[in-house]
Amino acid sequence: MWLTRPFQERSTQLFLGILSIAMIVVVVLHLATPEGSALHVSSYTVTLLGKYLCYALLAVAVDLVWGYLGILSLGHGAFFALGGYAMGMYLMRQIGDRGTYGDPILPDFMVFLNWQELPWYWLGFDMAWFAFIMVLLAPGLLALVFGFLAFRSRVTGVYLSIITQALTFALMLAFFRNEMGFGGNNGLTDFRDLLGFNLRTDATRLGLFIATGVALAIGYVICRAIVASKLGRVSIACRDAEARARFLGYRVDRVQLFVFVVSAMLAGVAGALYVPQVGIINPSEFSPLFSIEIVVWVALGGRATLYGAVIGAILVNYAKTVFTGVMPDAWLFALGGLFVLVTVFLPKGIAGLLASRRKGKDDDSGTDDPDTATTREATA
Amino acid sequence: MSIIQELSNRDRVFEFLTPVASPVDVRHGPILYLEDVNVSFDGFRAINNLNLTIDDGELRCIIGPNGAGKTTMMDIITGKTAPDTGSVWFGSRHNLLTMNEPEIASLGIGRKFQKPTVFEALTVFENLELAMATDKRVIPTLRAVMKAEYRDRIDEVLETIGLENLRDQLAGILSHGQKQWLEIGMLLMQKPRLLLVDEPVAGMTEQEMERTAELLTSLAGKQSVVVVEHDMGFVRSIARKVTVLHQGSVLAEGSMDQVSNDPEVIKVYLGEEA
Amino acid sequence: MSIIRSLTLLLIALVSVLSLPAAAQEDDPGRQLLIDLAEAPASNVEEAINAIVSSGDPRARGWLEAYGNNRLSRVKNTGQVVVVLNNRGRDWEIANPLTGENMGDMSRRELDRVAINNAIRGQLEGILAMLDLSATDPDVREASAQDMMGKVNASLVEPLEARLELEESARVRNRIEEALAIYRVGEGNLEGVDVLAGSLHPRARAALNDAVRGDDPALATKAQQALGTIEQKLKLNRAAETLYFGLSLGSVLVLAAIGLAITFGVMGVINMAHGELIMLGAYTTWGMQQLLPGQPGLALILSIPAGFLVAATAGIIIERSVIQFLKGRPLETLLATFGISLILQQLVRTVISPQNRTVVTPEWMSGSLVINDALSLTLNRLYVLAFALIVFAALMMIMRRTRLGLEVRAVTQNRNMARSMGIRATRVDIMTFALGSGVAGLAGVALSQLTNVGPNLGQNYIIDSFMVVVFGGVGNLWGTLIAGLSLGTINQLLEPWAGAVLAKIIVLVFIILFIQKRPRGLFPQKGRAAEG
Amino acid sequence: MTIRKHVKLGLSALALSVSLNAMAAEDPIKVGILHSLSGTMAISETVLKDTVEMLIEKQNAEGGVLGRQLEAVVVDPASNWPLFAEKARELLAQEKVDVIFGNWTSVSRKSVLPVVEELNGLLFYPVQYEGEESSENVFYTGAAPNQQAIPAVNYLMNNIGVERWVLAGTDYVYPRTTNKILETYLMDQGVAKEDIMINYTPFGHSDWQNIVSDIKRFGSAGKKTAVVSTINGDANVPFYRELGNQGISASDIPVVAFSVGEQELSGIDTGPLVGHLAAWNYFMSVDSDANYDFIDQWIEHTGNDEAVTNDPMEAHYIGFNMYIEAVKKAGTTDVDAVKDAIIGVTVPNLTGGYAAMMPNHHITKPVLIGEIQDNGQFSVVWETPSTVAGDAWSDYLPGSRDMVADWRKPLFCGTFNTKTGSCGASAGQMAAAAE
Repeated sequence: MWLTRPFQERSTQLFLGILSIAMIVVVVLHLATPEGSALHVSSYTVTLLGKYLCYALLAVAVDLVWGYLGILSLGHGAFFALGGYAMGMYLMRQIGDRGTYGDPILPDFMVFLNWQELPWYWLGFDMAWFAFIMVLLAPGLLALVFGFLAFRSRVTGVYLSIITQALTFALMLAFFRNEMGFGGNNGLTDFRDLLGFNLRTDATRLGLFIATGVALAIGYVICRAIVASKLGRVSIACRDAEARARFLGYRVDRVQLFVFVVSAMLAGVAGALYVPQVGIINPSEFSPLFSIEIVVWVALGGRATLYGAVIGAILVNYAKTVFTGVMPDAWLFALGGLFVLVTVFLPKGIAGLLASRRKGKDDDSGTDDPDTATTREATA
Repeated sequence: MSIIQELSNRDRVFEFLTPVASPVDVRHGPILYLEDVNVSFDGFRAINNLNLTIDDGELRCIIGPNGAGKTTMMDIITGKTAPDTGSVWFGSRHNLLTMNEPEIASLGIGRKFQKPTVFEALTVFENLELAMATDKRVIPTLRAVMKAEYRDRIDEVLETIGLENLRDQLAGILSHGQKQWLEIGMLLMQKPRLLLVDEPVAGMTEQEMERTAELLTSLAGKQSVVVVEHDMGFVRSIARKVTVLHQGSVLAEGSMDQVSNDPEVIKVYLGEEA
Repeated sequence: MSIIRSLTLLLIALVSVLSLPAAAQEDDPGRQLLIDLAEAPASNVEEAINAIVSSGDPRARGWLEAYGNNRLSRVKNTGQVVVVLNNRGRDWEIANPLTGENMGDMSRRELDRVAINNAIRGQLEGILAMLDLSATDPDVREASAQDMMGKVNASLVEPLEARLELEESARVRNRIEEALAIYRVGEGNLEGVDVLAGSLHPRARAALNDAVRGDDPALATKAQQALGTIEQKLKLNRAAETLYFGLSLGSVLVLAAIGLAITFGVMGVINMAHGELIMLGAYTTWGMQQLLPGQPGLALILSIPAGFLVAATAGIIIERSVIQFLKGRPLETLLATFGISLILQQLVRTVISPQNRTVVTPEWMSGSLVINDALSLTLNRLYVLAFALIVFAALMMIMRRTRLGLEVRAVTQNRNMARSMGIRATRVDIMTFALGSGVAGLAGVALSQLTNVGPNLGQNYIIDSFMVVVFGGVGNLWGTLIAGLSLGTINQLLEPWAGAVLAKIIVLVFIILFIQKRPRGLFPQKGRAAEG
Repeated sequence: MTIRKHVKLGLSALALSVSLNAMAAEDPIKVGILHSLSGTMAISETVLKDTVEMLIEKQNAEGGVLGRQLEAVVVDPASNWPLFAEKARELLAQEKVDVIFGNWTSVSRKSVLPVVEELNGLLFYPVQYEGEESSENVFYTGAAPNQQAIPAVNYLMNNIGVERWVLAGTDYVYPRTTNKILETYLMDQGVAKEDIMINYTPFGHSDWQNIVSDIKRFGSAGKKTAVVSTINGDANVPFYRELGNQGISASDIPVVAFSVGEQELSGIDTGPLVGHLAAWNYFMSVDSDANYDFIDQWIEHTGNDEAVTNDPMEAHYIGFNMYIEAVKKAGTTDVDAVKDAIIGVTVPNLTGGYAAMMPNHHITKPVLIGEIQDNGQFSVVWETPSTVAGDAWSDYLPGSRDMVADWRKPLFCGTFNTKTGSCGASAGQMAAAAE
């Protein structure tokens, strides 16, 4: 079975092992140690870690398309945000009549903007199952339509990157509009509960953290399964020599579309888990800047390794947390410097460093070098 | 899991887009038939009223000076370039102009590029694996399992192209000649009815050339082979029938001796060598 | 505002010429007039102003201007009325309005402003315009007659009519007649409507609209007819105006994108720091104006070469320190230059300020070029439009006619071949990148006249710039020009109908769909080279 | 374990806790500052951070409060809304600050609100906002719509005789709500619907040609026209430039802005804007000793002679002093005690009057209308005769007409519906909290 294949790989076993040990340590330290103890992991930290894990899942999704398909998506934030909005809409409907105006149906922002009834696209979001399907379907459909058009007409390389950027930028502007009915600039916030659990309790937060960890593990395994399958090799073939793959009889556009849609859905799941943990979803998640930042996490961690994406996302965001607290002015210098240094001196990222140290000892098929691909992009 | 299933279902919605793998009909004549084909880029006529017929099992060499339209012709046959006018038929049943590259490839037309193009980030074995004639739709590819018979077939081709020792090496580290061989090997894996081979011996040593010639001639008969080549010695060593292209149309056609004695040909092409 | 400044200067000159001996001050009638003005309650201000005007004092004009510009203050403990020459900072420089004598600096705490509001300022403008009607320069007279439109009141009718008798210039006469007609239509006079029937001036339209709503049916019908003819004329003007708006927005897009067309299109470098190079150009303008206080125009002109140099130097540093190591990896240049853009933004925030900086618009760039009363082209945008075209033409010249251009084209098409022919590809890279960056700097100089000069300036243009280049076709300067101008026009055509946000979204979606149709833009590079 | 040991342990624990308490008394009072220092909002928010730091310095120089010094804890939410919530949680849960001064945009406040409520913190919010909110844990020291928008419109209507209105704003919740309120208010005052034009633009909008031309056309219909602008920050410069260049002067079509203050004007060449209006509760040019002292202090703190002050800074000044007073009154920094104590606290404002904290957590403010001068300052042309108390719930919005907020016991409710006599949403909330 293709889905179980990754479990036989050492790299996946290692990844899942480290992830679960780390999660167990966090949970144990959170529950078992008293507050104030040096070892205690506060619920603040748990939520923070949960957020990092969401970002890690998002980075894995981006790495799947960038690392293995050579599609540098500068619009993955859009899929993340759509997943987030789907979850946010569910959470908004869950507020029910506990909102400021006590309207049992309409969210607060609709009441004070004088909306008379719920727009059609909000229907169904009061049901968890529907919302959760939409978490996958909304980004999936967007990716399907966008990808179908783009890949069919063989928009590649830089052009593709730029139009993915245009996509997320257009969506950002659209979601900013209050007429859209998604809360405009304020977005959706003031969530109360999820599946009946009060979001403002530590237990729920811990639960969300665990759920995110599990989602990351599943997402990682799915990506790994695709990468390790023949389809994964075809992806690399499409990345490195698109024309050759086509003349071998592969429908390159369909391969790209499939992987792109899977990636978009994973990003959507990441967004959906992110929203209840940070407590707000607003159009700024669509900002092209955020999407570029995701790519940098992947680049830092190491492209086309998947686990590198996880490392990169967690590291950068941890640094962000520390810097914005300790020396806020220096944060952008540090982030900017990181971008430059990594691309110039560390083209294979941290995973590349790890791999080169390990080389000789263990030949792991974990890394699939995309460097040859980049030389091709240059000539395209 | 559900994601994947859902997607696989969606994949089926587009059934009409999947390649049609029906046999080529050569009962009524040639395997490849080009008639009155014209292509121009920015006013430049790359192909000019080209007519060409390749018989089943034939080994045909195509020569011509730079810019004669050899590569463009291959682009047209394989669906990369759409001609302005004309018709291109594969057997008597398949109009190639209505198909895209993967469909044409699945019909059994294999193509080797001028510049050797292999998947450098994959191993030699994997390169051949991808080329293998199997169901190449997305979901079957995702579920594909390496069977013993496939492995045997790959090993067989590895032996044919003499790369069995490099089986698990990345294709990127191969020499130029080895890449050419690997690419030919990939064509063999495809089991094509028609092979289009663009400059197969560029950058090869004398010995490698000989082996290539051997291989190509051995293929003819079972498959039709069209070779575009600059190297006259090589062409002479394999050619039975030669077509000379000039300014996008056929200048002469016949045996190597015939064409090399054709005054027109001497004037435009061989004249430079003589 | 330049006019106010020049008027203040005029005032100082005026006052100092008329300096009276100190002894005369005590019984100077002006002293009391000013105190009356300062002490007048809101309802009596008009009287106090009229008293000053009718005093015939030659200094009256200066006082009224100072008053209109918020420059009259009273010293709290002495009650003396003074003119404030410089009202920035904590200490203000003041002068005696009677003698023109400079009284030095005084703490703001000691001064009490003589209050003025828009209503009074409106009346003052009318009075001052009236005074200007007797100026020698017919342009000044025309301008002041125009100022009078809508401001004529009963007390002004007579002097205006008198002025009309004397006036020689036909232009000025027309204006005065229109100004009077507006008043008369307001009074229910039918003949006034005839005068206004051909006028495109908004005030004339306002007066007619008022008349249509008024109680007099005869007047209303006539005014309605007059409005009908005006509306007809307006339609054409509106179309021209929208076209101008579109071209103007387009020229901004072209300016912002054209440097990118070079670095991205020619060198294949995806320079996300392009916006920040634009920002540097804008900050150079600000810096120049700081260096040359009081001469914003000169500073702006000098900023053109300076902005180019600053941005080009920054470009060279970026190229040498980062981009040269990323040859042939365009998508990675995107990431690295994005990092550079963050650094440059924060640098400006830290070194200069997170706040926006004031860039002054020189006098000759303020206001509009009046085609007719309904159609006027804003001068700053007109200059930017012209500037964009000049920059474009210059770039075309460089690319087509100079050695550098030839070398750039050679290196782009075949790097190795160019090298073997003795072209130093590295040098060409540096020069190309410097050129592209320098042009971004020029864009910054131009943008400083249109928008905020702040750390976020670049971010607002980077995405649009990429869209323009991609839409136009990478590597094609003409494509960039056409793409910029057409996207700008499309945007402005859509805006009145769809609103600003939706217009922008529609344009973006249009670009996305267009790229599907033509993956290499409007004017793709053709032939084998492009296929790669 | 023997009994002796037990006692000994208990005693030492007691001793420990006593010494901890003693230490706590000397611990500084932690003041969290939650303003963006990077990103798009840094433009406006950095000065507010500096203001709070300055106020803390001054308070410390005067001996702190309750014998304790104050300590600023600064974090940078980087203009990123989810990060605001995260940083608020960090301040309250990790740093254990006693009070937070912060936020500028509505969305950042909305993002922080659940966190502050959950962790029972105190937040002083210094910016004029759309109203429609009253939280137990938030103190709104900026203006509510009735403290800015409605008086400004009254001024235009009564003193300038405006009959036709353009409501132009950036498309986000503050302009939307304000314009909704104004639209209802104007129609109540007998303004016809076709005499109101509403326009929204995106953040940072820079091409105003079409809109200004529309305004010009709208203004030539014969009636006196004014623009009520809720255009946000950055977009104002190109907007005013375009106004000036298209020849719209303040005497033709005055623009009254609710988001343009001295800070924003410091980025504009104000020459062409002379006479346009702004409505605030404070102007730097206000002639009062408290104000002059504040300005001097600010100039000293920043070391910049040209430094300007603005309305949100005054709001922080008032909020900070109110907090200090409340802590003194309560004798502790305990959040619930301070919340109780602060209602009714009155401190001097900078315009020569007093500000009082109302039971709905809004404060009383004078409303000033100022005209822009050529030196980037405003000159006050009109002010309300007395201070106006902030309304959490607007009287001009259908949903909130019947709502009041009163955080005094026994009502203790932010959304009390006078019609139904019940406490709207927080009934459920309190029940949940009681569990």
